[in-house]
Amino acid sequence: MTTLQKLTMVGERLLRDQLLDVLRRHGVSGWTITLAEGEGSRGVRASEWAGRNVQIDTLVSRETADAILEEVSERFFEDWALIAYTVEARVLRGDKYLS
Amino acid sequence: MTTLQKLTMVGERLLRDQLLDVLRRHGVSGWTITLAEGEGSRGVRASEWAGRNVQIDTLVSRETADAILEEVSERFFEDWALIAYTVEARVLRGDKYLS
Amino acid sequence: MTTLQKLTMVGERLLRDQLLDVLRRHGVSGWTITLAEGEGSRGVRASEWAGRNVQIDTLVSRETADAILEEVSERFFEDWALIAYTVEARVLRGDKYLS
Amino acid sequence: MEALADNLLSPVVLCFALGIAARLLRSDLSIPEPVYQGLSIYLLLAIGLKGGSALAVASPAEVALPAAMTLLAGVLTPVSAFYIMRRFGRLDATDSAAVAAHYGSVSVVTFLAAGEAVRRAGHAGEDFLPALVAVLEVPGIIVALLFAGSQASGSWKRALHEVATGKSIVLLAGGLLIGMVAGPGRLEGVQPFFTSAFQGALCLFMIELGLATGRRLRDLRHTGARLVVLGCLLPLFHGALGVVMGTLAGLSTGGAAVFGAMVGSASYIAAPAAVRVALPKANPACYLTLALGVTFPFNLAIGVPLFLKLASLLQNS
Amino acid sequence: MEALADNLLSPVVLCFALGIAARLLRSDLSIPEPVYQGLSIYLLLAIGLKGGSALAVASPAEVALPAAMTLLAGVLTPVSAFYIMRRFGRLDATDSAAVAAHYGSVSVVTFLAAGEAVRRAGHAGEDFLPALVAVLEVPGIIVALLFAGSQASGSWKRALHEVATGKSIVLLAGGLLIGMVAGPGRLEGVQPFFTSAFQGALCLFMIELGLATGRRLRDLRHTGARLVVLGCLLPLFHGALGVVMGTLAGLSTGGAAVFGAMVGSASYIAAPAAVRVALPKANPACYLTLALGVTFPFNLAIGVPLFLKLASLLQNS
Amino acid sequence: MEALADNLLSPVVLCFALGIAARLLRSDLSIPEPVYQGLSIYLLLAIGLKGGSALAVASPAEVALPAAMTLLAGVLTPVSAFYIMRRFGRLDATDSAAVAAHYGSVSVVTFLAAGEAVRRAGHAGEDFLPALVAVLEVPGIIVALLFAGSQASGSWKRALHEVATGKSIVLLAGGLLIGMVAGPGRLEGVQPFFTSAFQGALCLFMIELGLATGRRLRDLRHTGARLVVLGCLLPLFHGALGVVMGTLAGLSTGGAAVFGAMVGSASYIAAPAAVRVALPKANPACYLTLALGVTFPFNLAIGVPLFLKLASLLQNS
Ligand SMILES: Nc1ncnc2c1ncn2[C@@H]1O[C@H](COP(=O)(O)O)[C@@H](O)[C@H]1O
Ligand SMILES: Nc1ncnc2c1ncn2[C@@H]1O[C@H](COP(=O)(O)O)[C@@H](O)[C@H]1O
Ligand SMILES: Nc1ncnc2c1ncn2[C@@H]1O[C@H](COP(=O)(O)O)[C@@H](O)[C@H]1O
Ligand code: NA
Ligand code: NA
Ligand code: NA
Repeated sequence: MTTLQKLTMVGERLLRDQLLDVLRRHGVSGWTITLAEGEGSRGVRASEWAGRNVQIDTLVSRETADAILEEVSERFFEDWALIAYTVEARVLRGDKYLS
Repeated sequence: MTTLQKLTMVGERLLRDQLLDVLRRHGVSGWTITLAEGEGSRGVRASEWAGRNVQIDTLVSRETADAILEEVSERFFEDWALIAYTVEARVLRGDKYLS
Repeated sequence: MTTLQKLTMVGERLLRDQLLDVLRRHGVSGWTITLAEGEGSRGVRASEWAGRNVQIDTLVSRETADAILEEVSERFFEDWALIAYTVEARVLRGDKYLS
Repeated sequence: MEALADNLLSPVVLCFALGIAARLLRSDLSIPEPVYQGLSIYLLLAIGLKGGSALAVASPAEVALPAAMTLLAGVLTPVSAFYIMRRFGRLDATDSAAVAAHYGSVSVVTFLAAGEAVRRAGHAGEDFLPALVAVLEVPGIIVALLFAGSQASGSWKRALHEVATGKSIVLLAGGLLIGMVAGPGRLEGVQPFFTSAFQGALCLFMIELGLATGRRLRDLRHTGARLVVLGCLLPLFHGALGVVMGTLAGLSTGGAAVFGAMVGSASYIAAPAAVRVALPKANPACYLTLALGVTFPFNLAIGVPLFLKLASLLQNS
Repeated sequence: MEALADNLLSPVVLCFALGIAARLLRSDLSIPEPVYQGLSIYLLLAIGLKGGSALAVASPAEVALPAAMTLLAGVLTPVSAFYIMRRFGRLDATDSAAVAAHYGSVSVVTFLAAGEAVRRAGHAGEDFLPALVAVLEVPGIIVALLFAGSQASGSWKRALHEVATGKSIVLLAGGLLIGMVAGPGRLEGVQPFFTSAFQGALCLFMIELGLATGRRLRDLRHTGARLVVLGCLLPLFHGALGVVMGTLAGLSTGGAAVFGAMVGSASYIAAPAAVRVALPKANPACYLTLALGVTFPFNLAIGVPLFLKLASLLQNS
Repeated sequence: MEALADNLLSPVVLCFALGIAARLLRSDLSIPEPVYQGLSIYLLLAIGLKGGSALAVASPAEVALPAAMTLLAGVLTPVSAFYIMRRFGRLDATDSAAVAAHYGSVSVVTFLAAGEAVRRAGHAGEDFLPALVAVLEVPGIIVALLFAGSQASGSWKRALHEVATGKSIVLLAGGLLIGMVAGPGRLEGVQPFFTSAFQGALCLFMIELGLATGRRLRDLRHTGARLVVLGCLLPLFHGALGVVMGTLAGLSTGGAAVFGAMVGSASYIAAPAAVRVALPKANPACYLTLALGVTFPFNLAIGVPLFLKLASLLQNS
């Protein structure tokens, strides 16, 4: 069991590919995506047709989490509906998710 | 980064609007909803037509979390299929979710 | 409020029934299932027709969590696309989920 | 006897059986929830449109009496269901009221299956019957909840809102209005979608109902033989009453049979949500198992042909 | 006047109204997202196939002028929308450009509703009109985004990719190509699905559009009367322009009316995603409310019959 | 040559190509999973109903020989696929068995596309062919898994359960039974839904298959040219065998061609789940890429017209 950070980002569906690109660039090896609906301070959504929110969970080391959060914060936080947070998780055979 | 509580409630779909009302009354500014299926001690569901379970995640301060949990516990726990728990989360620009 | 472990497993849809069997055998009283998509080191999926990933969340005691993780690790980790981790959670009336 | 067999061999009933069988075989077959809800929306809207377009060309006189009979049935059946459940079913007041709400309302799919069975037997129900379905859906629930009275720990106001603005009522009543306002002429363009495809779409829907019923069958053990027997007798009793009332209201043989099936059926769409909200302490395993696990298949297999037989006897005498 | 009433009583418009009403009644009615997206895919592909199979048998000469007019309209309307919004709407450059992108593009559902209204009135649009919808969808968005210029904090490249490979364009253009290549003969087998069922499927889609519009209606208060008025005048102005251009391009009365509805409509499928990506600072509540909350219902109820009237007047004079 | 072109221009094949193109263009087009599963359920049930209603009126004698040939093909093809993959494909026993299970079973969509191509070419397959699809689906998988023998680290029992109660078998076999029991007469009411709409629904399904194939195309690089070549030769070999067997079994020209396509096709619905469970160590990238990325498009574009040509040659000689 390794202690990692579960980084969760919930935001507009249109952000999906951009957020995954950020993950990839930070060397992240995997993620899980679920569809979500949501309300927030901005309440922005391009359209029904583009779909509701997307939630991306990824298990990463603390440093990777912080680096991703910083980039996401700078690039998307001002203009996009997005929330991001981390939770501490004990991961089975977690060393394979360290990058 | 602010440390907040991620409060999660999973319950019958019919509870959806009532639970969101509780959140609103406690001044909560946002939430994320996902559709879920589940099994539990009560195993109650009004009908297929009403849909499966609903999961509501919201990031709030510890006090708000406790206040919501208390109200939810009192009003819904006896008669409804519902589970509620909190997890500690470090939230990016989390001060905006403090209410 | 009781402190429990939220055990999360994300894996191929085909594993669904087997994972729930594991939970049942460990005396677990409830769980929540959501549909997810994902990418990981193995990237394996039997087919579109079998569906995407399944995410199973269950609140259990630390011992139960560890026992389940051990069994899951032995039986499924080598050949199947699966990730498993635990997060600490404060659960409302959580003693009913202790088994 | 032959009518019974013929009824059992219709694709709609067979698809229902396929769903039950798949569940018993532990197959992973399931209709995805959004598809199931999409089908429900389609079926309810189609029924509404059909009833509405019939109302647009029917004379009020023709419809008035059947509509009044429908309201009467909506008051009588929950009362009888409540007392029978209390007395012979040995349920407490809350559970009896919950069950009564289901038997006081109507099962849309039973209505559809009855219509098809009647048609196959060479009869035909009145075109405005779908409008009566909408009329029958709500009052029974309200009457039944009145019985629970102080037992109702849930919110009355929310329950009423739940019934009145629930999607099934909105779609049925909305479809009725649209059908009436637009009239048969303007509806022609949507006929291939809402009419020709209807029976096939119903088949898919029946598979999921079969799966859901299969799930309920396991609960029958806990329900007890007493309730299962009542779940068969109640629709017979209400159904026979319905056939008589339909005949008195001047419906044709086919119409009276379908009316009987409506009155004899138990709702599992509008009622469960309302009951769950108004009577959260009532036991869903009890009312859902009765409505979906016992009465629905009973009516589908046995009730409908019997009601048709009865209607023929009444009208030819 | 009568044409107006007739238009309002079509099932498609009534289903839209049902959606709005359900929202205002706070009903829990909703079309599940996957079903809604499935319906969109179906409608877009069906339109493409129809247009493509018409192109397969049309003479290039016949189509060339209307296509050129369509491109022209795709350049003119975003320019006029931008200046009107800037000047009379008092929006800043970014928001004006965002709104212009929507009015420069085309609303597929308005096109469909117009086609149906025209047909009911005894006219008929040219068979190749759906191909023009595909032509009109993109250029207006690009022209409008050019106005935003340096304001565009988002990525131009991504926005272009978003429009060009967005599912609506891929399905429309893909359907066109398939229809052209396969031709009417080979498409016969898929007609019952893509043609007969079309109007009914559109009705279901309209319910969800009504629900979405109902949600937007609440935002109208924040939008302000000034913008709401512009949201009605703009389609009138563009629509009339479209009718004139269509008539000049040699379209029939019905064709010119539908062309007017296309030009007068505001996109809420292709444009919003592109605008969100290119102009993330623009206010979605503003452009979406205008396009979906004001202009779409306006065109559906009032614009379409007016454009038909205008086309008749022009062509009979 | 002309038959080849004609086959490539059918809407079904073009929709498949649209899906591939959309993926290569990195479009966000996708059929939502519930819709895709709903379409699968519809297609499988429709095929079953069609085959079953044909069986209801066919003489047993007529069907017996083709059915026996089908079983024989279900035994021969996995054996040949296993040895060819082991010998020429240089795969280990587990991977060879996994591939063999796919080629031993049948691709329902290839069957459908072949039927349509044959019909367009003016021929017609026997009505009971869909029943043979159900017969061909399972045995090949079982035979192939026998080869894996001790390699099978997964559970045999679970794999068998997975195949036998998997939704595709339940729907196909259930549809067959319903079709047989109900017979063509009682099925009439559901024809508009299950028959007229069939080809159009197949088009939507093909878009998603194209998207999935497009995803697999990227994996081709890792698969290696050797396997890709085998993925083209194997269906040719099996398909030719199937045409001969079909002709020997007394099928018509069209029937033998469709039978060849069935035998030459590789399953990607029933087989993958069973193989994943029984042989979790086998490499899905290998067997899925071969079945879906190579053999399916190969058969769709080239195999089917060749089988028809071969069947014509055989039967006219
Ligand atoms: N306090 C919160 N707790 C949980 N999820 C939230 C919260 N606030 C916002 N969200 C989610 O983040 C998305 C974007 O929020 P925002 O950027 O505040 O509009 C919303 O649609 C929700 O899904
Ligand atoms: N131990 C558990 N862990 C995770 N989710 C649970 C657990 N128990 C119940 N749930 C969820 O909470 C819902 C209601 O549970 P209950 O009130 O116990 O019937 C279930 O349908 C599950 O989705
Ligand atoms: N680092 C990660 N963070 C979150 N989810 C992951 C991660 N890696 C894998 N997953 C999920 O686990 C599934 C199986 O992963 P794998 O076994 O690595 O192929 C993937 O499809 C993802 O849904
Ligand atoms: Na009743
Ligand atoms: Na426009
Ligand atoms: Na084969």
